[in-house]
Amino acid sequence: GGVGSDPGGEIRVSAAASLTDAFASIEQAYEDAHPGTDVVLNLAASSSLREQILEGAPVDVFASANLLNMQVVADAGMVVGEPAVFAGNTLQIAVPPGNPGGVSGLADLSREELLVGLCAAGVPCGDFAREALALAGVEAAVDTDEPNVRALLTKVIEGELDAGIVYTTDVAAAGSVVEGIAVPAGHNVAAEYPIAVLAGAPDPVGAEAFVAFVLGAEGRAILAGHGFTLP
Amino acid sequence: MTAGLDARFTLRRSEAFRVDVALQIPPGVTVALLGPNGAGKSTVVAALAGLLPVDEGRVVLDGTVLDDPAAGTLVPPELRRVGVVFQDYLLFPHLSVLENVCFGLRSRGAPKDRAAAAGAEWLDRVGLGGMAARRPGDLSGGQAQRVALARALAAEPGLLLLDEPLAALDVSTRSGLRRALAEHLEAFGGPRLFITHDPAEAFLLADEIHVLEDGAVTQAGTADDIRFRPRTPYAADLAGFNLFRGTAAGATVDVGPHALAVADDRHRGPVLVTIQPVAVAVHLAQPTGSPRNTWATVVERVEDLGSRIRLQMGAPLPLAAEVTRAAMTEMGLEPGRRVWVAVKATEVGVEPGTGEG
Amino acid sequence: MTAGLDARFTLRRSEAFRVDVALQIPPGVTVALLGPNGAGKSTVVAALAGLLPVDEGRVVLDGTVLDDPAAGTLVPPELRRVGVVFQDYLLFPHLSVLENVCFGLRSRGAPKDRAAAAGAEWLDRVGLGGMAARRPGDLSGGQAQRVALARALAAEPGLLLLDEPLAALDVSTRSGLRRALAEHLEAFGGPRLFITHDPAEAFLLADEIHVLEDGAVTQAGTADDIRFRPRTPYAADLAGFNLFRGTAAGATVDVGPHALAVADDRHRGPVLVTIQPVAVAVHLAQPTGSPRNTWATVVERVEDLGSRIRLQMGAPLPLAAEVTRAAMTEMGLEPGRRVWVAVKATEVGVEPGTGEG
Amino acid sequence: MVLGLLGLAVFVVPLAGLLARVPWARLPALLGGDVVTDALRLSAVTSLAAVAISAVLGIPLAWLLARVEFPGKRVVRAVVMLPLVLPPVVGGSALLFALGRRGLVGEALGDATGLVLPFSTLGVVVAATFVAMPFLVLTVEGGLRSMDRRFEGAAATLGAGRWTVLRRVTLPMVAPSLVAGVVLTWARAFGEFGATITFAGNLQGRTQTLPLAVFVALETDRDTAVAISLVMVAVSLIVLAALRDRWWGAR
Amino acid sequence: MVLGLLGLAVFVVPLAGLLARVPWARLPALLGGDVVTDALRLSAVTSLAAVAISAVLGIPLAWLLARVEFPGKRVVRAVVMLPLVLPPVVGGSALLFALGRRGLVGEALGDATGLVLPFSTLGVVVAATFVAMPFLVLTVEGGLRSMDRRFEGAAATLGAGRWTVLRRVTLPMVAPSLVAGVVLTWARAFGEFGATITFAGNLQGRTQTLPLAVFVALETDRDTAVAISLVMVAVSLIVLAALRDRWWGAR
Ligand SMILES: Nc1ncnc2c1ncn2[C@@H]1O[C@H](COP(=O)(O)OP(=O)(O)OP(=O)(O)O)[C@@H](O)[C@H]1O
Ligand SMILES: Nc1ncnc2c1ncn2[C@@H]1O[C@H](COP(=O)(O)OP(=O)(O)OP(=O)(O)O)[C@@H](O)[C@H]1O
Ligand SMILES: [Mg+2]
Ligand SMILES: [Mg+2]
Repeated sequence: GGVGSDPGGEIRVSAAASLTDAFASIEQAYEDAHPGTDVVLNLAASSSLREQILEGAPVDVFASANLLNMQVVADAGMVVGEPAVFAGNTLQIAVPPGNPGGVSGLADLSREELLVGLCAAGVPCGDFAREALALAGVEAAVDTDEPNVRALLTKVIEGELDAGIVYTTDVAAAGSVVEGIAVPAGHNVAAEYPIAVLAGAPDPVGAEAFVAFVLGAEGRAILAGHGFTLP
Repeated sequence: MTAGLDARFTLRRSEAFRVDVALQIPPGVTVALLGPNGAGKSTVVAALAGLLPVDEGRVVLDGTVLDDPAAGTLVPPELRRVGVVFQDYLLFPHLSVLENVCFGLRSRGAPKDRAAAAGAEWLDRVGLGGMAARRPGDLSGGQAQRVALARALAAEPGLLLLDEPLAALDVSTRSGLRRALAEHLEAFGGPRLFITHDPAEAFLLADEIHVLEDGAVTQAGTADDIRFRPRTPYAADLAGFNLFRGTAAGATVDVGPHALAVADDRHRGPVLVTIQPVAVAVHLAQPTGSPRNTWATVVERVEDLGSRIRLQMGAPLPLAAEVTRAAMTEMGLEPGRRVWVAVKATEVGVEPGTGEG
Repeated sequence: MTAGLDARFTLRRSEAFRVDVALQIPPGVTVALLGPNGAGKSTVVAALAGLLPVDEGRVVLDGTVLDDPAAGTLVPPELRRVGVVFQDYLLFPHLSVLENVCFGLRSRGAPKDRAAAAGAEWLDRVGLGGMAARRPGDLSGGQAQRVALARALAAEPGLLLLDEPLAALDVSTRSGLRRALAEHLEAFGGPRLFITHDPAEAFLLADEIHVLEDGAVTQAGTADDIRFRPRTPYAADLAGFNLFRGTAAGATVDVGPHALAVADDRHRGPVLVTIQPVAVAVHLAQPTGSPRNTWATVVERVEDLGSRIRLQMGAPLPLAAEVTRAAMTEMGLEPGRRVWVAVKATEVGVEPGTGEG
Repeated sequence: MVLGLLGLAVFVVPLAGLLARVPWARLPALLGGDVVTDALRLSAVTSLAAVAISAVLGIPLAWLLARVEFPGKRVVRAVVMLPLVLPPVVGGSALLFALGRRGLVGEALGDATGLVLPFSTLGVVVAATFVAMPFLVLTVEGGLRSMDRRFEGAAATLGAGRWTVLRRVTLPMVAPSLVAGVVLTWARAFGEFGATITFAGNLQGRTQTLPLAVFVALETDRDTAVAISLVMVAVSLIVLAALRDRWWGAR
Repeated sequence: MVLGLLGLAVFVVPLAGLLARVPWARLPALLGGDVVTDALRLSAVTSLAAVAISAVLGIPLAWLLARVEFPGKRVVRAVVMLPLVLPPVVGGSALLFALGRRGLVGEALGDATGLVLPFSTLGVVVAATFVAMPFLVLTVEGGLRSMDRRFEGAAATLGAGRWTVLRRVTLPMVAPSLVAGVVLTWARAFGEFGATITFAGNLQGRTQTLPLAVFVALETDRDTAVAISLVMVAVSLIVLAALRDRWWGAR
């Protein structure tokens, strides 16, 4: 539960896998601020989390990596109030250390001799990447449509791909094993992360408190620290 | 309620092969089933043990219906108390020899140590006391068969089915185990069905013999019925034995009306005596010489066996003799003819054997 | 280079059991290995077939070293051309009876139809022509053994090992197959090792007999050696046979110095004749009566067998007779004594058999 | 022989690839946290529970398939093999559809017993059982079928009832298949990921098994992921190598 | 009996759950696209290729494990079982580490032959073989061990060399195990997802098998995902149910 109301209570937060690092920090900070409360993170692909919620899994808070999955849950009448966007993300071109393909911008992704990966169409990062390419007028020579950012990034890290379009936060989290090449703001597309309290929440009070914390100053600071843009 | 086994059934094994038999075995009686390979002997064993369902007929043991397809009755094997020695042993490969022998007692709830003691005793009886801890896979063929015998007997069955239990044993072991088997058959009160290829075994161990050929019983009766009145060429082939009960006293055996000199002087008390008909010499005058047993008698019946002639003698001993056609013609052998018979003491087989069996 | 088999080896089967044998078998010669259960007979077969490596010694076949552990030689079974009939058949369950029989020819590269024709012929010879398409699982025990025999013979082996090939067969089938087997042994020129429990089989089919007891050969020699000079109680037990080669002409068989009347008048040409010593009656005067064969002879040797006495007769026929001690004493039987012997024609066994074998 | 070694290479080369990436120096630090300890404990408990349930339910099912004639048997066997074919994530969704709080059966189950499978350790066990049990059923069925049934007949004539025959003859005689089945089942349950994360969620200490911990680590720190994978490899190698040869089918 | 039926429920209930969610009316529309057709074709080709490679390499390996004594055999067997235990994603990573462009072996392989496995159909086959081959090896090994070796001896005395014995006696006598192994291998290869996506990527017509198509569809449209899952279920049920009873271990 909320502050003092239910010490020893438990807040279950289903968060998109790309929020792993940021939400681990937020969990720590929230628990420090609310002694006796235990935040339990359930980290998986947004689509998996959506399925679990639709099938009635006992979850308090849903933090999705895109609006679509949140919308499906909201349409099913399972969200309390309006989902709030708490963070945003921008795109970068990830390349292996040393940039063996000599990639300098989106235009290079049309080079046939490079191995280029995107997220699959329909997957948020894939849709955003395609939008960005369209804005830049580039016809990318895609070699693989990875089902999630993680799979795409792994292949860049391993040097299997010469370039892939991922989130800025992923490049930041990966550290020195990849290099990020910025996508100009004009072509960049901002991803939006919505958060909401769920209708079936076992602990609605705690859920509200946690969402407020994420949207609050402390939450924003942590998110910014992990490379997210703030709404 | 009739005690013993009363079985009449048919069972189709394949398109080409069908067994159709009727068997009555009172308690304490041993019936031998003799027949050529593929006659269906093992099939009969499987049916009586409840391992193959019969198609028609009834099998009743001690008044309990075991099989009656018409009435939907089919008692499962484990409730039949039918002990079986299988032709190919079927010893449990994962159990030691002793555990194999104890299996029946343990299955019927005997405590472990009592079963082990009884099993060890049975192993001693079949001469394998030192092999209790072995696995069946490490036994020779003959050793395995003896374990199978001990296993079936140790389970204290109510009906005993023996599918050629002595077939794989060598001559010396066989006669020893035949004696042990004869003893057990005596000790055990239920009906016994004994399958063998060896007519001597059948005649020695069984009270009644059924001849099975191509799934059907072609002749059933006492050893004498088969021997004196064989109905098929196969049965005639088997009928090579004179068999008498008697009381041994060393070098002589008293067979009722007569005392026979025997070479095998190890025996005392009740014995079975065998004389092959071909070993009986027939003379017109009293013979002199080595044959220890000579007596005057009369030819009662003459049977033509083809290449040989079988003569059935009258008092004092109902002896069968086989001679050549030439001898018959030359000596004028015909019913009513007075003759002397001579049997060498070395030709008289003696086997311990008691009671009715 | 010596033709035939020359084997001397030891092989440890377990802590408690070791085989140590020496066998020489020239081409065309049949050696029988006789011994009680667990003596190691099947172990010898496995070693010669290359299925168990020997520990010491040498096995040489037709000049080729098959085993010589000291020199590191061990020829694999498939290159030995050693045909084996296994004691428990080992028919391939996934192949039809015909395919089993053809297996050897096919393995050595014979075209399919030629192998099938040869296999079918072999099946006919063992009387199973109609069962070519069956699976071994659908055969009775005896049928399976006959297929195993046909399978080994069809592979045209260079050395033939038979591990009790007739043990599971019934009397009537057995004598027929024994004859077929004798014919094949004749037809085939290599050395043959024949394992059996049945001394009659050994004496009839083998030129030489090795008695194996507890892993060691306790006696080796011709049938006569064993019969007349048995060295162990077991061998003495086996030695119950007179064996002669002769030429049959219906009701008589010419055995060289003598013609014997026989009851079995089906045979013409070369035969083997058996007479059990116990079936020979000894008289001081010429006997009259049914025995068809009587002749005067002289006692050459007297052997004490315990309960019985064995007498070895001289010319015209080296016949052994067994009588009781009482008869010996009463008739004063001793070497040099002139006597008459009488053998009933029905007591003379006749088996077809030719050549040296 | 050569082919066999080539076959072995299929397994050894990727293992070598994995080992080459292990950050050996940082290993103790990476594995020190309670995330790994929790996951290891949870993996051990749930995989063993899945094996136990699979044995209790799977052996009778194998027996039915091997020994009882009934119509539609082939379809039943095909259904048993489905979890092998279904991608685990789909399997997890199917489990959600069936046993989730709103699921076909789950709703009734929840109403009746208050039991909620998703997000509970029990849910992990259910997911692992679903994907792993086919191995037990199929291996034991194969063993039962290849056993010579006449031994069971012989046991019956010695007075052994169905249960005794099963316990003292059938199961010991199929012991190699049974052990092989148990090992395969355990291995599959131990490595289970997709169905678990979909059906049971990914909560540390409750549903986060080692494979799920690897997944989370992959999002943040590849070295940790490799280190946890190494733990899994080590545990499995120890368990699997401890199995005696004779359990693989021989007497 | 009752337990057996309960065991069956483990499989039937989730299947029912899946079937309950199938959007039957929209099915033709959902399955009409060439995404499904391409994926089906690719799944068929790669799963069969994985079975073929597994047989060629796995049977000799099984034979080595069953028949040849060598030190470290248990460890070898444990290594063979690893892909069963490793979460497929980890397995895929291990494959990348080993056979990727920069991998341990892959770099040399690429330099020597120009062969690049990731993002190629061959890579899908490699991934499927890696995860599925253990089933073949272990099942065949079990069969080989439980077979009575004296039959091989009998065949040898009839003049059959090692190869003939293998072909005409050993393999036919272990046919039930072999078929079971092939089926398990095929099923696992057909359902393979994690290692494929990690190692071979996801490109329609080249590396996107049915399970990958399902996964991508799950991201956006559950109905399409369920529809493709249904195709997988249907294909496997048809293949598995076509297997005759006798292939499951009996003669
Ligand atoms: N499983 C089976 N399926 C079909 N037919 C069979 C089967 N087993 C045996 N038979 C056939 O049934 C007949 C009788 O077989 P059975 O084993 O009862 O004979 P048997 O008298 O015991 O012979 P043997 O003395 O050789 O053991 C034979 O013709 C045999 O081929
Ligand atoms: N696999 C084995 N391991 C250890 N000892 C064995 C094995 N097989 C047989 N033996 C032992 O070796 C000895 C000889 O066995 P073998 O089978 O050669 O005897 P055999 O003369 O053929 O007997 P039988 O006439 O009963 O077939 C026996 O004491 C037996 O117990
Ligand atoms: Mg039989
Ligand atoms: Mg033997």
